[in-house]
Amino acid sequence: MSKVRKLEDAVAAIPDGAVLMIGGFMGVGTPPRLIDELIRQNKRGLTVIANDTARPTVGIGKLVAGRHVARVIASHIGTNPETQRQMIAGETEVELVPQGTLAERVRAGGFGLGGILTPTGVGTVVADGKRTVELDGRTFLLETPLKADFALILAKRADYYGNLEYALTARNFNPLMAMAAETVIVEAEDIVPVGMIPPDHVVTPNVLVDVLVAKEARHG
Amino acid sequence: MSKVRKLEDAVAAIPDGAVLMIGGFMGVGTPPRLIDELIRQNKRGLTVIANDTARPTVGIGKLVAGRHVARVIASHIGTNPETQRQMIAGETEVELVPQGTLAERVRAGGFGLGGILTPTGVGTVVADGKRTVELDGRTFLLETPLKADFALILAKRADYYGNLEYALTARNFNPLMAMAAETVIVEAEDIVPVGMIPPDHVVTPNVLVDVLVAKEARHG
Amino acid sequence: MDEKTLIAKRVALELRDARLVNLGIGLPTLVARHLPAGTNVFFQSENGIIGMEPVPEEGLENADLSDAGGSPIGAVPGAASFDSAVSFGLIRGGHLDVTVLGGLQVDEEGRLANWMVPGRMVPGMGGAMDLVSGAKRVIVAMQHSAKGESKIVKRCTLPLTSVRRVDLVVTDLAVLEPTDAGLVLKETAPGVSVAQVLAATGCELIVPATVPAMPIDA
Amino acid sequence: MDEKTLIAKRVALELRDARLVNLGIGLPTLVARHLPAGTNVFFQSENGIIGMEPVPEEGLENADLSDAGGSPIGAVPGAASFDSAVSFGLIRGGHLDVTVLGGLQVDEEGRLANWMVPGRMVPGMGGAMDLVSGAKRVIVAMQHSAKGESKIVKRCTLPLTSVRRVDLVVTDLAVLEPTDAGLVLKETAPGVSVAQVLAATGCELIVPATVPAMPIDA
Repeated sequence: MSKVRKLEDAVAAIPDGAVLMIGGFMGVGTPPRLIDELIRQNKRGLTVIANDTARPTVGIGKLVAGRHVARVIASHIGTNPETQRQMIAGETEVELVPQGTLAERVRAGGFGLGGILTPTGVGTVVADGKRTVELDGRTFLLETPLKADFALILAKRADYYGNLEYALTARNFNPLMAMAAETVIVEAEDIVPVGMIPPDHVVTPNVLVDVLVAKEARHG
Repeated sequence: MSKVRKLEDAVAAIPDGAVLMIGGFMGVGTPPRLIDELIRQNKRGLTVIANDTARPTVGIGKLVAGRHVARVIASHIGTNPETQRQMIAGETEVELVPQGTLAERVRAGGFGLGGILTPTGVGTVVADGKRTVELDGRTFLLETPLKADFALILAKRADYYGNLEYALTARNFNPLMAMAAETVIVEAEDIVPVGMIPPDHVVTPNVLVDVLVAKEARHG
Repeated sequence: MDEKTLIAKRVALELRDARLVNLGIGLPTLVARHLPAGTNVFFQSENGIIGMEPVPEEGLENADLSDAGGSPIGAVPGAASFDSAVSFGLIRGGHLDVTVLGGLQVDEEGRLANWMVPGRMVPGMGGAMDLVSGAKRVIVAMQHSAKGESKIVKRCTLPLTSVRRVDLVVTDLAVLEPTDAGLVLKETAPGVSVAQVLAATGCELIVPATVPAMPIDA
Repeated sequence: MDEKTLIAKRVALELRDARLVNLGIGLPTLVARHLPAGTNVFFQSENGIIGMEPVPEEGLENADLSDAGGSPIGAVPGAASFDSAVSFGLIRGGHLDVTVLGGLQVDEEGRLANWMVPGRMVPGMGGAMDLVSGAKRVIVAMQHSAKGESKIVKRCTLPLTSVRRVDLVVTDLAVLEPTDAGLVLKETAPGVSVAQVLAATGCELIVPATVPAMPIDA
């Protein structure tokens, strides 16, 4: 019944070419062991949906630098020259999405919406090829849901059932992505007995979580 | 600087005919003192956006029974025969909205979305007069945002700045409505010093809250 | 065993592999009392909690903990509470394995009407439209007939809850499965004949060569 | 005082009545150091917190507490953290009183380009498009010119961040207010003449009869 798996087994279930949502914002809130294990198992051709690609030596940046990624959907790649280089060279496909729109598209995928209407991006290059909708004299872009095969999530605490708590700005996209993927793999700093996280403090309910991996004790 | 006001003054700011969002689900999570004070000050012609109208002697049901309400937007009036009677008699206008759609419409109002697409209600009477959008061979209803002049919110704890925590199923629509109204009036069971609610436990951030009213000690 | 208990027991067998289940007010609520041993589901209440259970004893009611009808409930260890958007995100986003709902009519195409009788009963749809449109599996639990009229009809005369075809209909007489070809008679209630089911049904049924009885001990 | 400090001090005066403010990475971040006495704002970091402040002293960095650039921050008592959808709900839903952003170009119509130089710099828009589209008040804080070319132009040649007109532009030479009629010269920097501003500007400015100097002590 336990959802706790060995790191190796949890990541082995992810095939080459899989679509991954990965939590984090400039590496903060990105599950480090899961990233390192994707690299160790040398996954190829991944699609990564994430806020950014951090730096070449940090978080998702390592996946890009190691050429594990074929496609990125993100709001920002400015801190990772390697992502920019691969994009300009045509080696990696990059779709840039405004951050708030990215959050809503991931949420729409998890919440069963067919899409959302937003003023963000109207009249800019972001609108290219997208449908617009006029409502009460205003123009909105129709933005469509994003879903993934796997979500890789970093939690501060998990209980054995998989109820999750996050810490401060390491929360960011994690709870949204935990709703929007077929299989949800969580790396948790602490795994505690059921009942230790009060219902009101649970941010991601256990039924969404498929696999728990413990984060090793941190050095220092 | 404090947002704490006397009950009477907090409610006096609400004019006849105002559009109110009121938290709660069958009365649980509805601010009791604010409701009673609306009645005492005999507000008239209110529009109420809420999940339901509870029972004639409970929560929002009291507003309906006392003829303070001209219009209701809700998902359910089945437990309040007086709302049904007023609706059938044409005395009160009632718009029935599927519960999940109601939650998303309130959220869209607070989150600046122009609308959302949902399969809920397609091919039913809920679709009458609404725009539909075809995407990838599926049909969705375009549902539009809801906003209000005032939100009446019940919180379990507030700090002096107005950071809010909710309790169990009394949370329901409250945090969504706190985003979607011009003025947010909160009735809190406990009002505590700043710093007593940790950032990760704040559900409604203080900048959304305009007025705090203390809930009196409960009998028993 | 009364008819409602029979229906509840039969529906309970469908929850064996479910993780998250929502039970409608009324008859569906009975299902929780009849789960087979080893079933390990969480019950959602759409007002905002996963892990609801009955109040364990009188006096333990809590004013902040209720079901979708406003009645006091308890919560299992490991429960989680959340706002209405998340609650319906779970339902609409395909995270709910099974919803069990009452019905007024189900038609030949497997479409449900359960929220309104024009001019007579206007309760509002509550969460029913979201549940039927969004749950992975929709089970209707209802009496086969009401006031001498079959609730299984050729075409719903009452307003639909959703155009989505439900997955299973469990009544006091039979288990019916809607398919592209029509309603298939999967099981009969203990002691009820196929002929009795057909006589009590307002539309054609597809009757396989053998129709087993519900696997319920009477 | 250097040019960046001047700009930051002038922008800070605009925050007197604000409750929630978002400062972009780079020059705008400086604004927080120059708030006038009595200003009582909360700073949002769009990665998910209201109430950010600088790390109070070295050694107090926390791995779970960072700004939108990934650098460590502190948090004031009464801070609140939340997910990215809520963070941008605050921005897009009109709850953010002021956003201060850097700029590459602002044109005569008050439209901002600040996220991309095609073929050369492709950082992505991050939160900039949401901030400009959603904040109640948008202030651009930037140098008036770069590499000898004015950043105030007749029409943006770089991709727009939003078609929404910004509310105020503060540079090292001037304060400009976009209006229906065009850019109005509201103030000049201390020691800078109107003629100097006009000469350094790539489009027409509307010049009122009197143009005060920025109310900043040099």
